[in-house]
Amino acid sequence: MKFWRKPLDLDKIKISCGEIHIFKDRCKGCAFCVEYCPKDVLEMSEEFNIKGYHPPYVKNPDDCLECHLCEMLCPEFAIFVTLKENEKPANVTAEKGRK
Amino acid sequence: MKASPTDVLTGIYYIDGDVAAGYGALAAGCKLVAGYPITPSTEAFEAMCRMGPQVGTVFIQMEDEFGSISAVLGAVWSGVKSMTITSGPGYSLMMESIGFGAMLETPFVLLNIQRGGPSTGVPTKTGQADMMQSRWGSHGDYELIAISPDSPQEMFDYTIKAFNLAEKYRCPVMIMSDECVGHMTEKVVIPEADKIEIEPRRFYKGPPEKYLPFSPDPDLVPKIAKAGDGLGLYITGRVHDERGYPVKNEEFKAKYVRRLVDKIRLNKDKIIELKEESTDDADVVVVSYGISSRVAVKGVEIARQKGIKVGALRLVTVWPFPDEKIIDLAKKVKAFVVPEINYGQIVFDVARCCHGQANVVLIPHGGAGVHNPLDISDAIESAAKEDKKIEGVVEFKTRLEKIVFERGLKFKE
Amino acid sequence: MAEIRFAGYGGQGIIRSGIIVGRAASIYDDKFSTMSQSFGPEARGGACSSQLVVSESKVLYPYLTAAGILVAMSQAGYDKFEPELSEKGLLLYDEDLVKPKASRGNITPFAIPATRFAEQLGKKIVANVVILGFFTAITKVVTYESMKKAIPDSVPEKAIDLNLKAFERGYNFGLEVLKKQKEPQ
Amino acid sequence: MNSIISAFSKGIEKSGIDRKKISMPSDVPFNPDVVKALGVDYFQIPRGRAIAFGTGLKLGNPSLKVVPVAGDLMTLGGNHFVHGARRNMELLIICVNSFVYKKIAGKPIPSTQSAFSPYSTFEEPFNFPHLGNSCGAIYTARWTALHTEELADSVAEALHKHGLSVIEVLAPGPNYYTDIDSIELELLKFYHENSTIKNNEDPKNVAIVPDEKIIVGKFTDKERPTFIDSYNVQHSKILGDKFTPHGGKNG
Amino acid sequence: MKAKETKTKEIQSVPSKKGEIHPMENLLRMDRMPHIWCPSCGIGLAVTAFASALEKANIDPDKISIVSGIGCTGRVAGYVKLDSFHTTHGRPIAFGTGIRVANPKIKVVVFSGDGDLIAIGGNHFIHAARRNIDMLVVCVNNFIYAMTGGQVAPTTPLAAYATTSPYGCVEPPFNIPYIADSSGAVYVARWTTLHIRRLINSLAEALQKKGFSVVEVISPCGMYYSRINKLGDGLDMMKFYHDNVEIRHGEDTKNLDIGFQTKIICGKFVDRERPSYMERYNQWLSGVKGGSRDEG
Amino acid sequence: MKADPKGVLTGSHTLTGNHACAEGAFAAGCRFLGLYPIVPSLEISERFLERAPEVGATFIQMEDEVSVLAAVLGASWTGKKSMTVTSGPGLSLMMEHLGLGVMLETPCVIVDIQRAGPALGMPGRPAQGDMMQARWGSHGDYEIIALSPSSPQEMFDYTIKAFNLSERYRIPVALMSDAYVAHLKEEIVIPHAEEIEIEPRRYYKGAKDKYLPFKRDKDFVPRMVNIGDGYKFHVTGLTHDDRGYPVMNEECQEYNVHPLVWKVRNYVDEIIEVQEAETEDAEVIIISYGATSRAALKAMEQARKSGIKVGSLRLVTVWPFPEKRVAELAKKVKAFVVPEMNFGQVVLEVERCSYGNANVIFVPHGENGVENTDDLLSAIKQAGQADKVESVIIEFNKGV
Repeated sequence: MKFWRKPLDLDKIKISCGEIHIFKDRCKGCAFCVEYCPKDVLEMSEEFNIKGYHPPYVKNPDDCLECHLCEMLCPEFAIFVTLKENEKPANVTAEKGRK
Repeated sequence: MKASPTDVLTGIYYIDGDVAAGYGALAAGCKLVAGYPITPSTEAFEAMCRMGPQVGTVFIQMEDEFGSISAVLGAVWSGVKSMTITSGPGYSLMMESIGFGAMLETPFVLLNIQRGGPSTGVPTKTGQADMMQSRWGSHGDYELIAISPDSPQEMFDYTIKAFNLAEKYRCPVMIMSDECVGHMTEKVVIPEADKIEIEPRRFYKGPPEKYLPFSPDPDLVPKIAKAGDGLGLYITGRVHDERGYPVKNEEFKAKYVRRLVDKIRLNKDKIIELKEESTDDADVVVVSYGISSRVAVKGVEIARQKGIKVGALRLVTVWPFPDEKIIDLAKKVKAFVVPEINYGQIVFDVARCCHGQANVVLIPHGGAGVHNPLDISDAIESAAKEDKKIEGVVEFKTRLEKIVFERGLKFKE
Repeated sequence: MAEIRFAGYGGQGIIRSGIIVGRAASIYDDKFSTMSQSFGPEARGGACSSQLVVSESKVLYPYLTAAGILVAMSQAGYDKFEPELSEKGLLLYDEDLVKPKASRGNITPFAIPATRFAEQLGKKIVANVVILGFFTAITKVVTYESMKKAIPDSVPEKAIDLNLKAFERGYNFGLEVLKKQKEPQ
Repeated sequence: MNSIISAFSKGIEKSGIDRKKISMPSDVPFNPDVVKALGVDYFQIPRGRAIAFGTGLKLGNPSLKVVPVAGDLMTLGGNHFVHGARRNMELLIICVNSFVYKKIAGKPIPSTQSAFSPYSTFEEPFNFPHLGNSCGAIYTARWTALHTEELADSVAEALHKHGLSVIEVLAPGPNYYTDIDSIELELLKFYHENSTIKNNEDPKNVAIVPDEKIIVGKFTDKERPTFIDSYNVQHSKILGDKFTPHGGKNG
Repeated sequence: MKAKETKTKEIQSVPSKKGEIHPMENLLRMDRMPHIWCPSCGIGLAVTAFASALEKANIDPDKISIVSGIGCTGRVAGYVKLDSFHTTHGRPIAFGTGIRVANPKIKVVVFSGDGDLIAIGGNHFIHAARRNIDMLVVCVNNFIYAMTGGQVAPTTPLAAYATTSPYGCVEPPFNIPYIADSSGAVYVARWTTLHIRRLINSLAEALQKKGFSVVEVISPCGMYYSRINKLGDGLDMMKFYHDNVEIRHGEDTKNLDIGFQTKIICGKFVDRERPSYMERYNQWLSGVKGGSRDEG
Repeated sequence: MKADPKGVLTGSHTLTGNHACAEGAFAAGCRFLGLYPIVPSLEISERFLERAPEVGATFIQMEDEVSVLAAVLGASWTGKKSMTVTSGPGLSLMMEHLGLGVMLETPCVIVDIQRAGPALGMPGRPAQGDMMQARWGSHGDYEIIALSPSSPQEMFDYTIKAFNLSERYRIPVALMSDAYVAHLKEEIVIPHAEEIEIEPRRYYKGAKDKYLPFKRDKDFVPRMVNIGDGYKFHVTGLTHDDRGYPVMNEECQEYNVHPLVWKVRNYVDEIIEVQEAETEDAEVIIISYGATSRAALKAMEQARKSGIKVGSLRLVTVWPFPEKRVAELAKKVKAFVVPEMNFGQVVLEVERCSYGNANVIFVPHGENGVENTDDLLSAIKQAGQADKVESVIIEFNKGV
């Protein structure tokens, strides 16, 4: 996460960190999740799934902030996000902002 | 009268039955098509939308099936030929207006691409279960004509014939096709316009003040007029007299509604078209229509190889029903075998006309597919062997029925 | 008489394949052919197949009694229709999309990376035409010349060149495969 | 009903349109003599289908002036109405609104003969001009059966409009295929006394509310291409010479 | 297909490794998955939004009945694990009216498409709105009849192509919020499938509303509408929504027309109170006999 | 199960057929009416609306007949016995949903007060022109039950029977009355609630997650549940399997639709009710239903007086048609005389089931009023004289 201004209590803020689950054989390759992930966590793969589509894969697993947008934007109910137990302190991710 | 060259898309095509029917309608001079999309009839409507504007045919996609058929009726009374296209559920919605069309003696054509039913059923697959509906679906008494083509080429030819019959008898004509024919792609040859015979509309040409919209000619069919000619038309769906004025008298009803049914019943011989094959010395005759008749030939061939004398009677016009033909045949044959893609409709009429003189075997099929030719040959074989007279329709147990109900259906598509 | 089934998922041009071969056979080769289609309600991604009967005389039964040739462009299509393929049948499939089981009877399998070829040609959508070229070379149900005439009738004008290219690609690959098969013997 | 018809006849007179070219599909039964006097072509249609039938008439022969008369239009035929308005089929719809109101302007009104209205007694009616307007009708007006002069003017004006026009007429009318027995003068007078003319009012505000006076007048008058116009324009644009335009504005 | 250049072939997904299931699964009929909708179709998103809204609104799922008609969206009833009805074309509102009136404890949700609700079902739509039957209507608008293969719909924008308007649509489309408003709906909103969070909130709000609520969901049809009109696939449609949607709450519904690839105005437009059908019914009933029924 | 006393207006009343029908519905436990007013069925709705508050029934007047039946089907799934009343043109509009009712196997009753048709016909005038429509009017294959009452008392009794059959077989049942019976005013006797037998709905009672909406019992009838009871079921008008999920192939079509036919055809003996009079020694039998059976009985008496051996077979259930009984009788008699207020519908069935053993004489009845028996008597005389079996229906025509 990139902050406009460094919060004073930055070291105390913890940012939730998500884990993405993909049912790749449900995917029909619409790419909504890839396109609208605010952190570019996902990317389409080259592999064919059982239906002949390219499903997404998790490119940057550590960047996921558990916003659930990919989950909500998946028309196939093929992707969902759970909260990872270890929440990272904000300052760790602060440097890794979106390009 | 010959078809107008601008309407006829002469050429050799590889198209499906739906499209062929659409082209047939254009060739017949249909100038307005109103439809509402419903699988599996959409291709016919789409074909007319695509080609219509190029041959001067207007298309309109109405808001529902009530709208489509009402617009068609309106268009006919404005003086043009018109048709609508639908399938099972849409057909059910049109029932009220079909009766209305029959009452107004409105010549229009309805193409029904039958699918598996009842209700929504199996939209993408075939069925023949609207046959009785086409005859009896609207309330009250009326008669109409129904034709059942079996190939894309026939879809073209019989659509033209349907328009001709409609104009000739001033009645609704149903083309009762089915999904299998509608989605079957084959070679279709569309001839030149001067090879296509078109029945002109029977317009009234006398003095306006003498016009009686429901005064019949000797063949019981009245002359038609169109709106806007200053004839002061009064047309009503109520029971009416010659002038079209509503009457409230039972005797009038007897007279005028009776003519609606009589003009078809008494002209039956001219309307009915049958295709017979080796029925002269047959022990068993297969009676069928539409796609079933095509499949039946395969079954007949198999039975013949086993040495059974079997003939085939194909009902091209299903309604009016060829009572006399069946009555005659019943005297000569042992049994009729009737394959239908339903659980018994036309077979009851066959049984009715048999008068107990021949056995009647139904080969039922629920739809979503066509008969297995082996079922047909087996049914022919067992019918030929049966020496006893059996009352009622014998239902042949098909392979499909055995499979489904003996092994049970698995819960997976 | 040849009974052919094209199977795949919606959107691959399965039905169009049937129409092209049927047209080539009935209009340009002057045989009888009947094509019927079956599809699910969904437009894309659903199981979809077309059945084609090519015959010297009028086709009576419009569906297949025993498929002599199966062209499989999806695993689902293969799984569903492989069992109905006759013992002496031919199996043509896209090797990227279908993983066939061990062959049974005298079924001869022929594989082609049609979708990959099509992607190389620039449009995945012409995969079916690639496989049609392959089909023409291997099965000889229809003639090469008729196919070359039938394809332009069935595709938009802009895409004719690409489709013919795709057809050639599949056809040549088919010839190669046949050649290779003969070599060891 | 008779007063509507005479107003309508007067309207045709004023508009100068040839009566022979007018077709009236209607689900209200008209007396044959009345039709003869009007000099138009009349079709009695199953309930609610007048507009759809009229669409066919107009498309089949664009030179016709089609005037669907709808008795209980807004029940069965509601769909044809909203879609006709959207398409802007060139039709003049006379909607005879005869539903039973319980109270108008705070007073109970004399009830009509039928025990049924098109709506149950506890239901709110449509704001008909508003609905028409929202679907795209180019002309909406409302009069009672006693505003004969205004009604005639409206008819004359609307007959020259190109597009779907709708005139709602409040009148005790027949329902359900029964015959017109008599017009209840009392009711008519009541309507007349409890209505107020507000031309060009926003149709949004003209709902018939139990405790208020009925607002009558002409509410909408705009221009939009008709179905046949846009059909011709669009197809000429794409097909060019291959397309022969159909009908046109005045046939 | 948006295959980007990457060497990674192994998919780093974690499908249900801890026995976890997709959070929607308790509201969906997973035994029917995969659903029939095409790739990049937006109806799945509408279902996700509805399921999330159901949780958010905290409504007992046993007391909800979902009714659909025919069409792509008509299949929704089959995938949502509630008492669900897949009825005939255009009639879900009428069917739902019966349910609601016969048992006012049931909340009826009609989930269907534009062709189903507005074309053939237009009459039921306006009448149910007029009666103010207590139900939520989710109208997924993809501008076309998709199930039957891309025919022109009453929502197809002027000049857009469809198989039954092969030379461009000649009929102007309906402005669904306007017609809902003028017929008397008490809650009218429009969102695209891209505005998924707002859509969820809106649906949750509408679920708690008493009376006839309409939520129009603009959804991409990547197969027919955008294909025939050469607008790319569903993703391109979503991008179009991203760039061309303007949110204006409380906008007068008459300004909400949608043209061909023009700006789309989204938002909540109507939120008012009107006595519902059952309230009027009970009022009438109490006038007749004294006793009154409970309003569910 | 016995009737709920709340709906039973015990006692002797003078009611029209229409009003008796409404009372019958209440007695049968009907608690929902979907209506759209149409002549000549108005009085049923009027009576229903009037009495609904005290009985605790609900009603709704919809915008058209299409939606009426949809609403009735929806209401039926909430557990309320539901019905609608209509007439010819309305019935035509209901055809689509009749099919849906069959497919969803939803019990409901459709009362059709027939009037002269086709199209608008003659409102208010009796006819029997919708008989075939009731059987064949919707697309696709199905079987239906249709009853035809001939007096206000029967309107009451058979309305109850219609509901019972409907619940028993989970099928829409049509009560095919006509304007004559509907407007006929006669004395009817409504028994005590405990004397009225009511068929309870066949509910499923097992585990909630095991419920399959179309899992058939041995008699092919599946069990129902109500909306809101937490079963979370799915039903569809598409061809479906036991779960109610659409499966669209040939096998499932057979699996789904064939039992829809069987569940009636295999139980015709239980369903069919006929009333016979003096058939033992009859040479001519009048087959009739509904209002015409009144004239038939009168004609029978008159003919007997003049020495012709005439019997009467009255079809209470017109659909399914009593094939067996007609076939049996055909072997014994010279001819059947079939008076109908149409131009030949049920007579075709009589012809079919007589297997060439008896003449079939059709009397298009009602041109001189329903109770006039002149034509019928002449037809009976003509029938008695015939000495050979004709191969077609003989249509009685005064002129000949």
